[in-house]
Amino acid sequence: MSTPLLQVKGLHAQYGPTRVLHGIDFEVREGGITTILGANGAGKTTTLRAVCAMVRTQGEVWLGGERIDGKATEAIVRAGVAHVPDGRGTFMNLTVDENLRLGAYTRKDKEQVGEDRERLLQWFPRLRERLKQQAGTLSGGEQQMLAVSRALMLRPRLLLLDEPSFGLAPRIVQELFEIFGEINKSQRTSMLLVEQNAALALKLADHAYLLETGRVVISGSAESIRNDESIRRSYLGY
Amino acid sequence: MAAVLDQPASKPRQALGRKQWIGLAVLLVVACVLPFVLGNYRVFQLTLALAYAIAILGLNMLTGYNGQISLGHGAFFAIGAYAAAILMDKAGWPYWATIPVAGLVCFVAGFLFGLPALRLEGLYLALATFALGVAMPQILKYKAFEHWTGGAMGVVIVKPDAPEGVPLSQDQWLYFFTLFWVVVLFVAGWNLLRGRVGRALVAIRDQPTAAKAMGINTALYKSTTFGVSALYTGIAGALSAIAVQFASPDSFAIFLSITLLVGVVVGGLASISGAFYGALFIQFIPNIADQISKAAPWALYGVFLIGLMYLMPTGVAGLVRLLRHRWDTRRRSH
Amino acid sequence: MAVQDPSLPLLDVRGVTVRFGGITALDGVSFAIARGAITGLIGPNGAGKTTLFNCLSRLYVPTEGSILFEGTPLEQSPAHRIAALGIGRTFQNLALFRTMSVRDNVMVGGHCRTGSGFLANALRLPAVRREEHRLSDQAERLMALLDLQDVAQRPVSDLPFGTAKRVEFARALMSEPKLLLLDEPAGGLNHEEVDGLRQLLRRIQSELRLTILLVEHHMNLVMRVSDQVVALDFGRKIADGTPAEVQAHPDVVRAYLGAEA
Amino acid sequence: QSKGEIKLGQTMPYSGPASAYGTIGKVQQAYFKMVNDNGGINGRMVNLLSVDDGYSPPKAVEQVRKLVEQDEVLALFQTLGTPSNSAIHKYVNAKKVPHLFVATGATKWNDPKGFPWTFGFNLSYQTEGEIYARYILKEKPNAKIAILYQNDDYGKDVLAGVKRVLTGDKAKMIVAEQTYEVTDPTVDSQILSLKASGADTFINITTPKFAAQSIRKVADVGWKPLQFINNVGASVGSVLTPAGLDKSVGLITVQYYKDANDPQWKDDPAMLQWRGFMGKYYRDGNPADASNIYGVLAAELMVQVLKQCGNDISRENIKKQAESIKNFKSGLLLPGIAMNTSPSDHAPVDQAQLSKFDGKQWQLFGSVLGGQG
Amino acid sequence: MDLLLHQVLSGLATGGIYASVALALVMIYQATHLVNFAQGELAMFATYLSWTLMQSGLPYWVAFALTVLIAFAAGVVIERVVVRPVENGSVLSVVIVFIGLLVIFNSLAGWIYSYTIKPFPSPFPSDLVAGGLLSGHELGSMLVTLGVLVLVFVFFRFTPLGLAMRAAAQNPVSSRLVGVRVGWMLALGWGLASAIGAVAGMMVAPIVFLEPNMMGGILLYAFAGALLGGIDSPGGAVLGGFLVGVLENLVGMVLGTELKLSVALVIIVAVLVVRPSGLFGQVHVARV
Ligand SMILES: Nc1ncnc2c1ncn2[C@@H]1O[C@H](COP(=O)(O)OP(=O)(O)OP(=O)(O)O)[C@@H](O)[C@H]1O
Ligand SMILES: Nc1ncnc2c1ncn2[C@@H]1O[C@H](COP(=O)(O)OP(=O)(O)OP(=O)(O)O)[C@@H](O)[C@H]1O
Ligand SMILES: [Mg+2]
Ligand SMILES: [Mg+2]
Repeated sequence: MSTPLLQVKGLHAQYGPTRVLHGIDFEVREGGITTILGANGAGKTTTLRAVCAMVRTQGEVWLGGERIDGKATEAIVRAGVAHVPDGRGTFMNLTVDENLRLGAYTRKDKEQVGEDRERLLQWFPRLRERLKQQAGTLSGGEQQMLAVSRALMLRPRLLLLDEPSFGLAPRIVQELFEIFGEINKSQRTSMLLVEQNAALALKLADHAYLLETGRVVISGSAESIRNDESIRRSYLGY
Repeated sequence: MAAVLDQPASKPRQALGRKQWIGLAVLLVVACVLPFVLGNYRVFQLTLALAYAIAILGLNMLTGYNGQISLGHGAFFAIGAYAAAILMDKAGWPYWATIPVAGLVCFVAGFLFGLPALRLEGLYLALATFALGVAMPQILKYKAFEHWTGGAMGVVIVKPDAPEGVPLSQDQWLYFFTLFWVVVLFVAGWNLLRGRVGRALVAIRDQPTAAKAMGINTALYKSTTFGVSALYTGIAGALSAIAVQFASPDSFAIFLSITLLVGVVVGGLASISGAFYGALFIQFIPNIADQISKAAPWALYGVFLIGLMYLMPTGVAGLVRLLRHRWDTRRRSH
Repeated sequence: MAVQDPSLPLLDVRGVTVRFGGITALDGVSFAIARGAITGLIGPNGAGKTTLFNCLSRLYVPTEGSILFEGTPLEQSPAHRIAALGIGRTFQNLALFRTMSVRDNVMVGGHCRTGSGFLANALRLPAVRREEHRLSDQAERLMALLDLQDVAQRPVSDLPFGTAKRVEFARALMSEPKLLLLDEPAGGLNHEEVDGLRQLLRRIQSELRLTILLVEHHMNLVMRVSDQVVALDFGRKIADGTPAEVQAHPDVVRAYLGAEA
Repeated sequence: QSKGEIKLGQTMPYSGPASAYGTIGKVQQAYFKMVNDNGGINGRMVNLLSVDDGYSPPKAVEQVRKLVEQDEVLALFQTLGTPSNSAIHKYVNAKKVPHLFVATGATKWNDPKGFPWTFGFNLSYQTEGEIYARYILKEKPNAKIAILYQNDDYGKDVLAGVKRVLTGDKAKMIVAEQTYEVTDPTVDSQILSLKASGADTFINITTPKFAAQSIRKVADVGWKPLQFINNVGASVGSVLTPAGLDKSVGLITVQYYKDANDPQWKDDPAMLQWRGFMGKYYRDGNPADASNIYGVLAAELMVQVLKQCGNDISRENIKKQAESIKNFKSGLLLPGIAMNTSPSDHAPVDQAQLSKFDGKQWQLFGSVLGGQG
Repeated sequence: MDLLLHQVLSGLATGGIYASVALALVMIYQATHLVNFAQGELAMFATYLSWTLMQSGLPYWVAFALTVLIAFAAGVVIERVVVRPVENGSVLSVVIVFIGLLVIFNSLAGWIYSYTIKPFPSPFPSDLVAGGLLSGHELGSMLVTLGVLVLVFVFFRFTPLGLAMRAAAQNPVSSRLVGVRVGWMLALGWGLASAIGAVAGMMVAPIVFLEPNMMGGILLYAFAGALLGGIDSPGGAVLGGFLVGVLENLVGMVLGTELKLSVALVIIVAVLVVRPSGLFGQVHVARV
């Protein structure tokens, strides 16, 4: 087995005085896709936030052999971690184009950036039509496309995806997951995926963790979980 | 700017508990005893502070609860003061009769100003109100109105005596007169803010579109709030003019407007009790700063202001609320 | 006032067009909704579904066309009268009053069903007290229905997304609507929760006698719960019929559902 | 040794729009420190409580009440500003507190019948205006006059003085009037309008900053009127130098005390003494600022009153002595000018002399003048 | 008509003053989404600083450059030390801190330098230009304002840093997620605004004379100008500044000076009621 790109040990997280994560361990392989599943309020979003230091945490987070907990969010991003956040995080008053430019803000390889942008606009032609439009006027699904595109503009080593299918039409969801698979193969981008559609997530991922009120209750290869009828019934409800 | 007013969560608006009633009663008793313990000059100062508290509550309704920033509320303070002064000096009205009229005049003025202000948000509203505050002294001085306003010289009014048979000094009497208005206006304000209207005000501040979709006539509510806010501030202006016995354009320079806003924020945005903390701050801190340093009293005042915002980012009322919350949870856990 | 013929549609959208500068968000859309039905509104992202909702709540004014609600054109009423007419809604991206408690949020929903003004409130007249009582009873019931009692005093800004959506739901129901507009209520819910939502929708439809217009990308939900489905693409209506008909419509498959629907 | 202290109180604009005048209070405190160091007055120390009112009338009322009721000052001295003094006028007279030598030039302070406890100090603004107007009537009877004044009680008072003389058909001599607010950044536009009126005479009723601006602007736009600058804005150090001495040639003003930066008083004994005092007791003070002479002049008068009081330091006696200033000649006053009061005259200064700026210093001319009073 | 021309040009000259301060306001707004009411006092203090430097014998341009640098550093430090702790509080508590800064700087300047006005040198020839309608300094400072405008415009429009700064002001959380160092953006914004303010102060002082209150009135007009033009548009703000200057003079000429300020403000507010985002401001649509 190859070395983990992201390794998390004993991660706690809290909002103000309320603890939400109670010491979880998980990892994402170099070039792998890990998914975190769980019910509403289980702490999935918080886990992704904890990885890039958006909440108060304790515990260890290692990225490619370097410890990143305690670093500032922007430093973690600069280390190659992109995040499609819960709620999209659109820069409402900037244009779509400016939103995309910001995605690549930390990159130095300007030519590559141009290529990447072009490819994204091919994937999401809607965005090309709207390039000069104020991003806040986009429809919900269009903003979701923008959030994914903005994260991809970073050409990250690790991509954190918080319900990327949120608000997207069925056809787009299918295409999006194909795109993730493609990027994962061609650019060896590792991914940590949180998704309500467990079937979809388990199809894409190679590894899965099940979260319940801030604790990992089950982990294993995506395949094994997908095939385990009882887990599916009791935890995933399908 | 206004859209992101970051208020502490509004507490559940329920009726007061028994303990709070007792606390209020004690406060009221203390307020009634004070003028007999303190010298006339202190009583006079407290009277001014009470008047400020009314003005601050008025401004807080607008800015704290409804999210409309006003940098020019001194203008309504001035209108109220002049209304009282002119009625007393030129029309010979008794002082007590001028208060409701001052309030009414300011309500109309505030409501009318609130109409165009509906179109403006955040900084743009701040500019419009600022402009009002800056322009007011000039308008008061304007020669066409000089006959009533006394121009730059202002209006001198006679200080009312206590009614015959009431053994109180002028200052004490005026203090109780002001206290009466404080009680009336705070009870009314409290009623207003915890019911249907109060919820609507906060809803408009937090999410105007949804508020409209919930059936709130945002335009009417916003301009009426402007009116009510001006009414409070105007009554405060009238009371303070009677206490000071004088109203002149220089009494209502733009700094008064800024001071009122300082009172609101220092006391605590969207808080009723905060009005009193804010009033005490703006009434007494400048004097303290002046006593400490003649060289640069306001530098010191500025330092106080910044220090206070560090220590209590949600104002004094916010801190009090926090402490009370801690205290409660600690006691409950025992 | 026209006398209401119960066989008439509750909502009649007639040739509605909305343009923003060069963008045509809705392009001559017409359809009708029968009283008591659940109608699904589907379409690709940016098809104009939310825009249509915004027209129904008068936040947008159609460039062309008109909308009849109970036979009366909506454009005669200002936005803040819509709730009182009986159209309630939730918002796609949440539009809660974020500093207020869950309870207060829900209570605001009842604004259009109460009438006390500034003066009456300031004096806290007996009528105001009664009104407040009625409102808070109603809010209590709805919070119970939507399982919100535990968080009643929490500020909504702390809530997880799913819970916040339920608060929106309760707030909309508080206005006692005849027509309820739901914009992606299943967003962010997992399988099981979607199923719960489906049952809830059915329940309130029958118990509260509501008509529901539902925007949703969750096909499973839409197809199982709707009596009628309308599909939009690029602002135009491309299909309108029973769930089965619409699901099989080639344009819908191509534009919206994709290969393996 | 010490027979106790004499407590005086005053309000000053240490903050707010008129902070520039705060130096008066400071220089006076320094002056009384010097007096005390030299043994006080009749063995008594003078304690001047000087408090801030931010140039706000309500604040002034509050502070004065504190001084009177809590600190129990014997008298008020040089409370500054027309609005502030108007606000406390009634109160101090009702309380029978000597309200001495207020630092404003309004005429109303000299009203011994209505307000027996109040005393003015400055040459009254109206008198000053009258002097200019009378000079114009005499020297340039066909003048077309333009006036710029500050839009407040001070500006309007000087203007009223001018108009009191130019009555009847003489009123038509005034061809243009413009005002400005203290908050205005510049008065350029006003000067342009005044110039365009075709006026050949300019009465400039402005405070130092605007005086300097307008003097410079008048020169820059090539307007060459007969130009009067009111006493408030006539300081060589703080107005004419910044404006440009060459641009100030020919200005006419009215003076009653000496200008610290005027080279003609360089070796004047009183001025030398004043400079020595400034150097020793008020290092922070700016010697170019005329307010520091003004403040000392008033303090000297106060000392004179207290000296006259002898051992009877009562409010009645202070009032009585303040009404009995006879021919008090401070070295800081221009030669030939003296201060006088009486029970029917509560204005110590009612004389002044015209002077013309020659590019270096003010040249006094004509005789010592008095107003209609 | 001669007077009209005179008044318009003189309005442009004073408008240039407002425009230069308005630019500083736009700068800070873009970087923080706030209007810094202490901006004027900061500029005034910087101008005193350059005055001190010149008094100590430095040539004008050396003092100028040094002042701009120091003002930049001071802006950064003030943001880091004074504003940072309240940054997460409500907008109004930040505004209160601005007011605190305003009175502190005003009061300190009065204390250190006294309230007596001081002449301040101009780097431009004192000859009259434009047929005697403008002074060399007025023309020169207008050019400086336009120069600064071009820099600010290019900075925000075309540089990644400018974009990052705007992003940081409107959505700090998302900005961090794309790797923008938000804290530094705010500090940088303060630094730049303070430097622009210093330039404005040094251009203003020769006209209005140096004194602690010199910026008080100007700030109001600059604020009005910036909003009239649109607070997020540098070009709009400059144009707004010039417009305010001219408008004020014309109102004074037509209606007399007594209500000049009030009438000018009423007109400005009326324009804003018609165009609530200013003449050139971006209209932000908030949709649901
Ligand atoms: N900003 C916040 N302040 C306080 N508590 C919060 C905050 N955000 C989340 N929580 C709490 O933390 C817990 C975990 O929330 P989180 O958003 O991580 O869940 P999730 O698994 O992503 O759920 P969902 O499926 O709804 O997205 C919830 O109980 C929620 O109430
Ligand atoms: N105020 C506006 N200004 C400009 N364009 C707008 C505005 N509002 C909506 N649009 C555009 O109109 C189109 C329809 O948007 P709408 O929100 O109605 O889509 P939707 O069908 O709800 O999509 P989704 O499923 O993604 O929520 C979008 O392309 C959007 O960019
Ligand atoms: Mg989540
Ligand atoms: Mg939508």
